[in-house]
Amino acid sequence: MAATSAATATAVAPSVSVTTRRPRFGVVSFPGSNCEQDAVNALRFIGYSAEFVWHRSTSLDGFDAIVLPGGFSYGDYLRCGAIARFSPVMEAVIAFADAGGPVIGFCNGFQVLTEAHLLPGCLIRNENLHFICKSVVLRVEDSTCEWVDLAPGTVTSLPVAHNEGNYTCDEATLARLRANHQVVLRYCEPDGSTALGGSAPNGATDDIAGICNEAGNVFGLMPHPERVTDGVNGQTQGAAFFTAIARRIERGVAR
Amino acid sequence: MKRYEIFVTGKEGIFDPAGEQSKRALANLGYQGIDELTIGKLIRLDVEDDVTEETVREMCRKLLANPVIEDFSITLLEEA
Amino acid sequence: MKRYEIFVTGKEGIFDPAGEQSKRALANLGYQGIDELTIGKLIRLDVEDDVTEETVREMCRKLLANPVIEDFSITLLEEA
Amino acid sequence: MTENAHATVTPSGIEIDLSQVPAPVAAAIDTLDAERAPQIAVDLGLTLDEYETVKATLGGREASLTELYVYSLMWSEHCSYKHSKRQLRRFPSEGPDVMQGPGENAGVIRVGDGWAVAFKMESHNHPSAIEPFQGAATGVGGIVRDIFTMGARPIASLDSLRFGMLDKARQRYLFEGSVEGIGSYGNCLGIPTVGGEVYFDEAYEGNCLINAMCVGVMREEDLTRAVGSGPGNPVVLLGSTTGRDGIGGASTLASQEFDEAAENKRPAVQVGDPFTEKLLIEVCLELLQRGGFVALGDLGAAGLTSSASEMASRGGVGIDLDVRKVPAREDGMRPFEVMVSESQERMLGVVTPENLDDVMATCERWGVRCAVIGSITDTGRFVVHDGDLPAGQDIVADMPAALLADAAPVYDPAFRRPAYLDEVAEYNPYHLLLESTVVDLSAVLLTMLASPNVCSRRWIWEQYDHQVQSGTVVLPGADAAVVRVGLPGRGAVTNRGIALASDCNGRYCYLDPYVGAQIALAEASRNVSCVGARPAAITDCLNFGNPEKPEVFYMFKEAVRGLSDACKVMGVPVVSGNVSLYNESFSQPIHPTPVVGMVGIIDSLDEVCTASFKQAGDTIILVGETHDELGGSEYLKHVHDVTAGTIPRLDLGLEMDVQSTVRDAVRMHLLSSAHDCSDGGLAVALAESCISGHLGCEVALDDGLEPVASLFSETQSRILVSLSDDKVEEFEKLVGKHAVPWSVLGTVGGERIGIEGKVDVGLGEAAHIFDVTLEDLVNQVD
Ligand SMILES: Nc1ncnc2c1ncn2[C@@H]1O[C@H](COP(=O)(O)OP(=O)(O)O)[C@@H](O)[C@H]1O
Ligand SMILES: [Mg+2]
Repeated sequence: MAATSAATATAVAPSVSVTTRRPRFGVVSFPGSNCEQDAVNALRFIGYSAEFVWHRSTSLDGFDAIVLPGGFSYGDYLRCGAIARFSPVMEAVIAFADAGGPVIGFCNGFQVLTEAHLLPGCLIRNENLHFICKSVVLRVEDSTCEWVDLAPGTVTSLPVAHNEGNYTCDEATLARLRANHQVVLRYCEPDGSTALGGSAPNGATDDIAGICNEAGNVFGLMPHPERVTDGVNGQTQGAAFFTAIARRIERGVAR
Repeated sequence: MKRYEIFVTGKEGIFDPAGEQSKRALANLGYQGIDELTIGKLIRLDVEDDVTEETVREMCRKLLANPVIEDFSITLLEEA
Repeated sequence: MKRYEIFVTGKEGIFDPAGEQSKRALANLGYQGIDELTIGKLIRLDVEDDVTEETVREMCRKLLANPVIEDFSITLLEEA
Repeated sequence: MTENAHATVTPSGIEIDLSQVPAPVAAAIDTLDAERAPQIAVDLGLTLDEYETVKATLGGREASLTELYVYSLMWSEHCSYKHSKRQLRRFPSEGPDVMQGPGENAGVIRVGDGWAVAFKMESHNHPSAIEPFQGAATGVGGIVRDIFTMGARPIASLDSLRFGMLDKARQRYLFEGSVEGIGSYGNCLGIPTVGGEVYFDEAYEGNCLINAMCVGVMREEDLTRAVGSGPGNPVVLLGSTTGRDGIGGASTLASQEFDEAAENKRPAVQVGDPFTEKLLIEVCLELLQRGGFVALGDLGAAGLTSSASEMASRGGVGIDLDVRKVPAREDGMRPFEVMVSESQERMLGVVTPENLDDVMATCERWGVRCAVIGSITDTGRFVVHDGDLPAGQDIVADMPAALLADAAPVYDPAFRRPAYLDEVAEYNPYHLLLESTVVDLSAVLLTMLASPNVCSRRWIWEQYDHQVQSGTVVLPGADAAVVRVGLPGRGAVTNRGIALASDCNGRYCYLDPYVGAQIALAEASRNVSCVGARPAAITDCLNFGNPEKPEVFYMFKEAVRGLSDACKVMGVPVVSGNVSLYNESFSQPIHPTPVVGMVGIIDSLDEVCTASFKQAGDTIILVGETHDELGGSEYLKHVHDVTAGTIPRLDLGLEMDVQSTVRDAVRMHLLSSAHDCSDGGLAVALAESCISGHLGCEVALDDGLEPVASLFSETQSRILVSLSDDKVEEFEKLVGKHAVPWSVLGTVGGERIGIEGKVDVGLGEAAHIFDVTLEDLVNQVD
């Protein structure tokens, strides 16, 4: 993982938490979420504490990290994540993130994070207009993201399942993402290279599969690490997307 | 070159869940006085001058709209 | 009661997969002379008379359009 | 016909003892006049005899308009099974593990340790032929409601599809739209679509088949039935508003032949709202869990009419509803429109007065609409009020609930053996066998891998979220999908699994309905056996043409007889199912297609096997043996465009032995792979195991048959397995014990698919063709 930036290491959390304790993850449940249970199970499987947070809740007190799960919040009508972004809980999530609290969103959670402007850019319809569910190969980039427990350059695989995973942003944003080391994961070929014309199954700009905010505490990715954590089909590589932040929390670094 | 604007909207009586949920969301945001909200498509088609409205209509029937559940209307804008 | 029509369209430079695919499909169907095809949203909003265009604009900025990728325009139609 | 009040009337073959009919509650009712009533009845699809029966159940008076709509839908083929009911009684539906057989919204079986699964398959053929996306989507919505109604959490779906050939643009449109619709609905619900099947044949050109199956899991004690009880209990309607969409939708469409007239039925298209359905799942399961409902039922075909009357009839009670309390989507709906609307995503519940507040509050918390629309009564009458009318004149329907639901006429349609059966049976593909010595069999194999009925279905299942809920153990692409049993939301994850497969070869059934239907069961069982599961029970979806045509009904009868005989022999009960008739267009019936949806039980997820070769050097063995059986094969159809011949024989005893051999071997961890030989025969099965395992093979087939038969014959009861050398001896003992024929074919490894003296193709080339065919067919340009 990339060296932690000074800014995030010294981030002040909104509420004080005891060091060295089991990190407590809050998993937000929006109407229409459908991966919240999977996330809770995956986190508990690794040994962390995880509780649901109802979308109407306005407080995140007591949580060390927040998960925005996958699914189709509010049916993903209008635009995915657009309606969920106005759930009462999102004000608290934004405050939590602004104060340096760790937030991860996968799939629909990523879409909600962009709609809430906690992450730049937007996720639009897959290039081929089809929903895509399959295992994809990913390269871990040298980023400031605090969440990932894998060395830059590592090639791993995770399942994706989305209709709108085509990451897009304007040129200036892309330049900033690159300069600030905010690209966390890219779609790639099995050997770690990027194919001519791109390796993203969904047409994502610059093969982007996951990004973080400048501070590194907010992380959004289209793939589903929670689906390959408890070994159900022989895979456990998803855990690496939760363990780094948990260790930081245990050390009392974040929150 | 000319531009056609095509409005594709749900047929009368066809349920529009996206409109319904968006309406609810606006109400939850505190907006009042909304009676109805429907979501359709706006297609902008820039074509060579020799593409007639009749051809565009055919494109709509064949591909751009779903005649079973959608109506469409076509407007010619002056210049693309 | 009055009706607003809201056009939500992709910002310049933002890729429009649905438009792109439809254009290709039309070409495959043998249609020629298509230069550009973009697909946006047409939202019809029927509201009480006291809902101002400014309020509708706010609804768009907040929820109905995403300023990162979309532009919008609002037209007031006479009667709903 | 109704001389006195105690007469027994049988105008349509049913017997009604009028002395048992509960007395009406309405003082007066606005009936149709005696002249117009029969005409409208006929327009709505009833026969004149049937209308006489309606009158008899109403005590001899004419029906009101609302009543007439209600009866015509309840007594339509789709709701009443009037042509198929007698035949369906043949199916064995009992068994030690059966908790709920046919008759409820879904069948339920025990799967061990107090766990049970509910499952059912249903057709949405006619709606999908009009609007494939919405038709298929709402088909998924309907079957999912049937499952959670039972108290089970839906954990997996399957889809069984049939279309015409993809060189026709309309067929591509139907195929693409249906797949997208199924995906969009299931994906949004978060129910993994883990398997299914698809066939392309001209026979389905005018009438595609979209069958959807859903499976849910629950603790045994959670089983809920849609039995209304407790006079005075409020009746609530949950979910979407009620609109004019789908008036006379599924039930009308599905009970008539499909031709150009259907164009006029366009307004009947229903639009699915999976988001509301997802909320309904959560609300209903949460409430059921704490006993919130006395009864719960979904609104499917015939909407409110059907679910209310069935609930009342099952409980032997009456029900009072006010159409004006039903949240309407449109203004000015007439009572009958409310009663028969097929608007989607609605559930009907009976609650106790004490629980009402909790139900309302829970719905409110989830953002689900909930309205009290009536109550249970002790009158035995199904009474519909129109609250807009003055009191005393507000009753628009007053019908005996039990008779409405259960006294629909039952027919024994005439049947006649179609003459073509003998003709096609005479066809002998012998001349093609001789040809096989001069053709390039490697090229033929590649051609077969490019058959739309053989090639990879990846293009389909990649559009389905097949992993959500994180319980999919064996992903699509294997013989059967395997899903973990448990309710993670309630802290229960087990090491048990269920295996799911759906199968039916319509071409076989067209050539021989009896054996063809048996093969559907045999293949489905074989598929679950290959992954290591014990075939436990099935659901079915019987897709046929117009039952009023004697030839069609013969095929129906024979298929049902074949399937039920096979079920009895194999000890597999039929716990739920669906019949879809009138699948014809321009008088051309589809191939008879009795689809079997199988659930198998896996006691330990550590003992599961898949179809792909795993390790170079493994020995490849064929369990079972190949005969010269090319009749009805994919080879004949795809390579020679022939649909004829005698279909493969089926020896159910051998079938069961082959399957139990392989199941035992999986349980003993002897096998690296197991794959059933079906469409395309042994050569295709070999290629599939190679392609999915990224490993070649080197085999020899010493069966003494002509090469083409050896490669592509579709002899049943064959499973291709591979295993490491150190396991071969133990495996030999096992096959010996089961006394099934078997032979060593060769070994796994290399970069080529090599069949000595016959085939030699590069693995890469075969894999490429297998992989891209479907997508290429979909994307072809005229
Ligand atoms: N319509 C479909 N939807 C989802 N999965 C499908 C569909 N059709 C086929 N599959 C999957 O593709 C694989 C091969 O299907 P099929 O050729 O029917 O298998 P088999 O011949 O063993 O029954 C199976 O895993 C099946 O579940
Ligand atoms: Mg099959």
